Amino acid sequence: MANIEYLLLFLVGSAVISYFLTRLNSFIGSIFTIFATMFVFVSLAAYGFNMNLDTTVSLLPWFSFSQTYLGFFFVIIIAFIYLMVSFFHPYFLDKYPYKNSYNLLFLLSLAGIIGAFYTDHFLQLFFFFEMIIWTTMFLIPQGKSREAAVSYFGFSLTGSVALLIGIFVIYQNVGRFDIQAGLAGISGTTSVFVFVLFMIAALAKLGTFPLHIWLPLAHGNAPHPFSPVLSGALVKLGAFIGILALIKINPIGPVIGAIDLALGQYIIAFIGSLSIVFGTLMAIKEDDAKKLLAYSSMSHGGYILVAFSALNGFAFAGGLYHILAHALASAGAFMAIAAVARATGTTKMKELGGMIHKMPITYLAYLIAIISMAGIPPMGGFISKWLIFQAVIDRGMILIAVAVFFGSVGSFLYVFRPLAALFLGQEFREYKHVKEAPLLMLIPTFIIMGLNIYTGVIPKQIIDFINNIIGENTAFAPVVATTFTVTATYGTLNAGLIALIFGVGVAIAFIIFILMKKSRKVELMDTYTAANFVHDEHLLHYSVDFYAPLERMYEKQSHWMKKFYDALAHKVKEVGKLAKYLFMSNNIGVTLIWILVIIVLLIGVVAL
Amino acid sequence: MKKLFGLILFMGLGVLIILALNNTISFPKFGSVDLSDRVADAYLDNDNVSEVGSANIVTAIVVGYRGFDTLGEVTVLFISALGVAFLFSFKKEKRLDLKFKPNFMLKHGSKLLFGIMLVVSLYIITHGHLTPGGGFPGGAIIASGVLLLYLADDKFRSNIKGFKVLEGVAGSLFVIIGLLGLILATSFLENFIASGTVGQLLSAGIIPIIYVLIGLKVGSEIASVVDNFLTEEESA
Amino acid sequence: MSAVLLIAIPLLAAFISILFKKYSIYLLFAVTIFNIANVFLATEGIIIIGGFSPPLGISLLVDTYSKIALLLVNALVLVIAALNVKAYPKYGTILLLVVAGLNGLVLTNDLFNFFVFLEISGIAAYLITASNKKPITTFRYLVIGAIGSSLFLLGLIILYSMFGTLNMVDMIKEIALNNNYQELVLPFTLMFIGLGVEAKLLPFNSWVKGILGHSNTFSGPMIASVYASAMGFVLGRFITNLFNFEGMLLTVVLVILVAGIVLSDIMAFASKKSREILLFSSVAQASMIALLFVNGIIIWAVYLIIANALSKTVMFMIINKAQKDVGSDEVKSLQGLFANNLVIGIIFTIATLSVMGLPLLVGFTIKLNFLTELADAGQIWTIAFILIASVVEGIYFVKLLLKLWYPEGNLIKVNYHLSFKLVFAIIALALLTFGVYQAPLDKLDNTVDTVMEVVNNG
Amino acid sequence: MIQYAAILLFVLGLYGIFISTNTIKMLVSLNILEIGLNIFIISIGFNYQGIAPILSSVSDTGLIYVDPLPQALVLTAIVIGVGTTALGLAFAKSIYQKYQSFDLNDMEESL
Repeated sequence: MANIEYLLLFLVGSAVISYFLTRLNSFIGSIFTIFATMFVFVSLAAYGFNMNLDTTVSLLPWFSFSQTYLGFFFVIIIAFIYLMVSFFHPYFLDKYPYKNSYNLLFLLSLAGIIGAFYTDHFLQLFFFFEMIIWTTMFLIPQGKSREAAVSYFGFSLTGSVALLIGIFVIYQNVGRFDIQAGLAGISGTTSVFVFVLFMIAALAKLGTFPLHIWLPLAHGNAPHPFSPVLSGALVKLGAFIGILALIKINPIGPVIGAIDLALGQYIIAFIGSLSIVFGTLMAIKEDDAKKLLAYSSMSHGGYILVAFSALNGFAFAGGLYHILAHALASAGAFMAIAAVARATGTTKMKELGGMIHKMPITYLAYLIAIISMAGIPPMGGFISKWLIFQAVIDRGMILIAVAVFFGSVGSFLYVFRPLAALFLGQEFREYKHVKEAPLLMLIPTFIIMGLNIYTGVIPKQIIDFINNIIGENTAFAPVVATTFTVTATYGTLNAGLIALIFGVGVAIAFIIFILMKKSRKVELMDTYTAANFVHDEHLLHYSVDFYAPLERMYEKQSHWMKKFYDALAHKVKEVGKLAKYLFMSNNIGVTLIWILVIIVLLIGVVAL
Repeated sequence: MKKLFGLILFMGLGVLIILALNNTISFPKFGSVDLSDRVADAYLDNDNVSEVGSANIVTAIVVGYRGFDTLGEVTVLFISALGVAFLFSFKKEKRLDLKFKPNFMLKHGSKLLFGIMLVVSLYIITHGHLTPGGGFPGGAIIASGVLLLYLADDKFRSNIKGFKVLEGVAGSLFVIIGLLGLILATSFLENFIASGTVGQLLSAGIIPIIYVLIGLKVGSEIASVVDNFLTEEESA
Repeated sequence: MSAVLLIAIPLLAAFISILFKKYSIYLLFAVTIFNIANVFLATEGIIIIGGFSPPLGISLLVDTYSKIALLLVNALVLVIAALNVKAYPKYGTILLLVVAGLNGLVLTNDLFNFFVFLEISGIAAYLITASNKKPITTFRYLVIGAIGSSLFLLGLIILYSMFGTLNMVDMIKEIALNNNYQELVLPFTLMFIGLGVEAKLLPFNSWVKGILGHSNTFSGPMIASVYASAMGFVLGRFITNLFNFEGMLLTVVLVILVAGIVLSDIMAFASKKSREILLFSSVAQASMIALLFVNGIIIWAVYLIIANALSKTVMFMIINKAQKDVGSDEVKSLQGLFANNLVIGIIFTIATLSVMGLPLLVGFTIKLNFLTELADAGQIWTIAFILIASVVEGIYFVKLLLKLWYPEGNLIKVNYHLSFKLVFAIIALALLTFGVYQAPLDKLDNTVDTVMEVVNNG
Repeated sequence: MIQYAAILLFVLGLYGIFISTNTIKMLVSLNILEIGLNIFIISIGFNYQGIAPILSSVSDTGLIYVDPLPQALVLTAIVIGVGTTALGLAFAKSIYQKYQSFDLNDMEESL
């Protein structure tokens, strides 16, 4: 099916069907969901790459669609993540209190995604954004926490509202809701307003620095198969808005001479770098594996912001590449953790260990994902970070470069911790019965593993597609790439060669490991205890207080943002109580005073 | 403190309204009203007066021109009477005791007085279109007669059921006359009887008929309100 | 058929019904069904009463706008009464008077006659709220309502003495000739406050908390949807035709209304009781409707009134029934209400999402359209405030929804009658349908915007 | 002057409602307010030369009458006031039956 309208209707229709099928049997419903998602993904992939989708509308005449390379880039990544995740549904749904509606909302939110990236009308963009928000908002509380859903919804809604106000500011000045024309048509103070409002939306949805509170809550507490969607797919909506604001609107504010960059863009880059630093620091001290990855998403959101605000070809390409790489990596990591959580029932690192013996493939998937996440070759994350580094240094943004490098080093520190804690080390006794994930769940695991490597080794096709996007949306120079290499200002990266060396190195290490296999498996209680009697073996787990000295440095400061929002909510409540006292008093006299005040005000000021 | 503060505040409001009215040019000064630019001028027009047929122009307005208002007004009274009865609907009720024992003179004198009041009220009601008065004051006099009976006789209970029927029938007839206007003439509450000579008892078309109905309705409604206030739940 | 029957027949029925008390509720059903049919048949234009041409006598004004209002009011009364037949059977006569009063309120073309109907419907409302069994709150409502209508009466009398007429169309013409808005500030302020009390606009509405905060399945929807929508329509008529706010008065009214929206949503945010949350949201919606009328966005205000009336009927009924069965309206004690009542839960969710203005539901279409028109009018700050309030609104509604969906500890048991479910499902389906398929909404657009034209043609 | 006195009576009624907590006093204040309003309504139709608008014969020409419309309106307003007061008193009585008090302050907690 090559018509967007039909795709949307198909998704809505199959959402309804999946509800009834899931009601009947959650396995059948989930299988149906897989096929529906797959159908949509395949249709998009088959026609979308060359912009061959049919955008005419006949059944939904009040919508209007147009296809762009940029939109397609996002939509194909997100649809892919949706497809991968849907393979997990058959094994997870039974645990959820309202499992019937899970597939329904899942498919509806996918419909929202497709609409959002294909529409060329601002109000429809808002329509689809809101649709995504409320459908996903009902998915999150099926996991562990309802506060998480409220927080997710609150921040997302704040973002949407900022977006909508921005849209109306544009509309007032340009007189139309067309996205391209609207963004091109504004200038001066108006564009500053729009920029600020759109950036609030972008920061809120991307979960970056000042608006990041929802991210660990939602990622950490969402149902296990939904966390990959959140982190891999939904936060990218923020990146899309970020591109609209940073790239499509003319640069904001005076140009800073030293780095030849507009002030507005620099501020966003700075916020991005703050996000990198905070995300890294918070991730280091986090104990829950999913929350840790959530904080890593926050820092990666920072990278994306830095990339888009640097305003040149490499940076833009790097940012887009990073979106892809991070989507794959975080989806892979979250899915691996979901598989572990399914088997063991927990995501707390200190409660887990030794899963490598039980779930080797999951382990491998996680390993590859975090290599990409940390920006180590030969995975996609390396290429994107390399491009971003080039751009930052090219611009001479010292402060931001420091943050970017800090984030990169920091990510080594935290991503391997879940690896070690979950998969390596000794097993706990309670997980003796655990088995590898079922085949249906391994399919997406393998695919994502492969793609993580593919993006790191053969950048050609992706860079080519990104060059299309650059040509479509900007005046930047395209990035030069051959099958295995990418060229930037400070040299050429030969991803293929690096991968080859890396592969050889791994092979040698593996041979050594096989030849010199001497390790002996011991029970957790066999070691360390010496003469002490240990009540709780979990305390022996080495991931407990792993970075204790480091954490102590910023323990007190780490929650001040959350405290700020709590205090804000509290203040709003107090204002509400005050207002109740002032307006909703049980005393009639108070109302009389208000009537008097208004009459006096109007007559006194106006009539006399 | 609150009292003084409030007094100053609200008196200030009053002064402000007065000043604002004083400043309004279109607002006529007290006592120098010019009727020619008001709709009321038409009510005093000779042709209109003879068309309606009521010598009392206020009555012509209340029952004729703005008869619909009066229907609403009767309804307000009806619904508040209904509400009072609704709030005081007890399973077993008895009337309030008097604090004194009424003597023979009081009991029978009040009945005599009631008769006189009834006659006066009937006169007022039927002459509403000729002289000041009409259904509302007349009805109120009937009801105060009933109140007199209640206060003068500790055994007296009026026939509430009868009042209810009277109330319902009078109200229904009012609306039905209105509907007859719609059917026999062209619009709701339109006069469909010859209006006769201005100043005679049998004139002004449906106005006296409606006023009689209003008098009965108001009388019975206020009387039933009085009755409701003078009853209480019987403690077993 | 004449539109006057819409008022006369309920009145006749009310007078007859006290003779046959037991059948009063069936009389009500017959009358409302008759009225609904009559709305479609009634001729449009000025309807003369008493045979006196307009400035002399009282007249009614029938146009598409008032027909929509009549249809909504009569249908809602019918539905709410039918659903409460068992629980509150004694209200037949009062409801007949409510129908007469509200129909008159919507139809009348005479200011003083309007005041009379305001009092009829007001007193009927006091009696309806008497079913809350909280006489103190009703007493406060009565006193504030009486003050409000006295202010309205004072305003209209000043207008009469200035322009010498009570007929609305006539008055509008006279005012247009006068063109000194300064002089009109005093009467308009007084009338606006008078209407504001009944339409529960913010600083004048302290009665709402007591009344709706203790409402039941009958009084809740009656006050929050039937009265609210009738008052909304009436307020629209007055604001767009008569008041035409200008200058400082316009500024102050706008500030009052915007502050009303923001503060009500914040108050709802600070509430822990489910009924309070709903009532503050109603207050916010009332201010929103008035705000739209002030900005001349008639059609979407009308839709907002309708959508709000439908959703609030459902929401108040569901919550109030639960409160009755559980004995408390604290959100905490209603946790997990929908775990056992899936259908009711879905319907409540749809209604709430529509009120919040989320896509696929009619509330979203309405919200986006009126915001666009506000942007056309250059009211970007108003838009910003409305949207900021909508964030607060969104958060408290989501909190409420999630609490009601996810049980904590013991499951509570609330049984909803099948008729409840059926009626609510139809309403929810309507909200959903018009949220997706909006062509009919646009169609009506052209016919309603002609409120002014009737005035000009006299 | 009478007109101004009427307005002052009106605000005096408002003041009465403002300061009193007793239900009966509130209703009395409400009535004071309404009386002020009614006098004001009558006053706007008054003319120093005018006579009561009751004709003795149709041929009475050249006479100046006071405005009859406010008088008709005030009749309606009075009756409406009576209705509201009656209902208010009924509520006051039922409050008294429930809480044994007319003072709203006494039962503030019971809300």
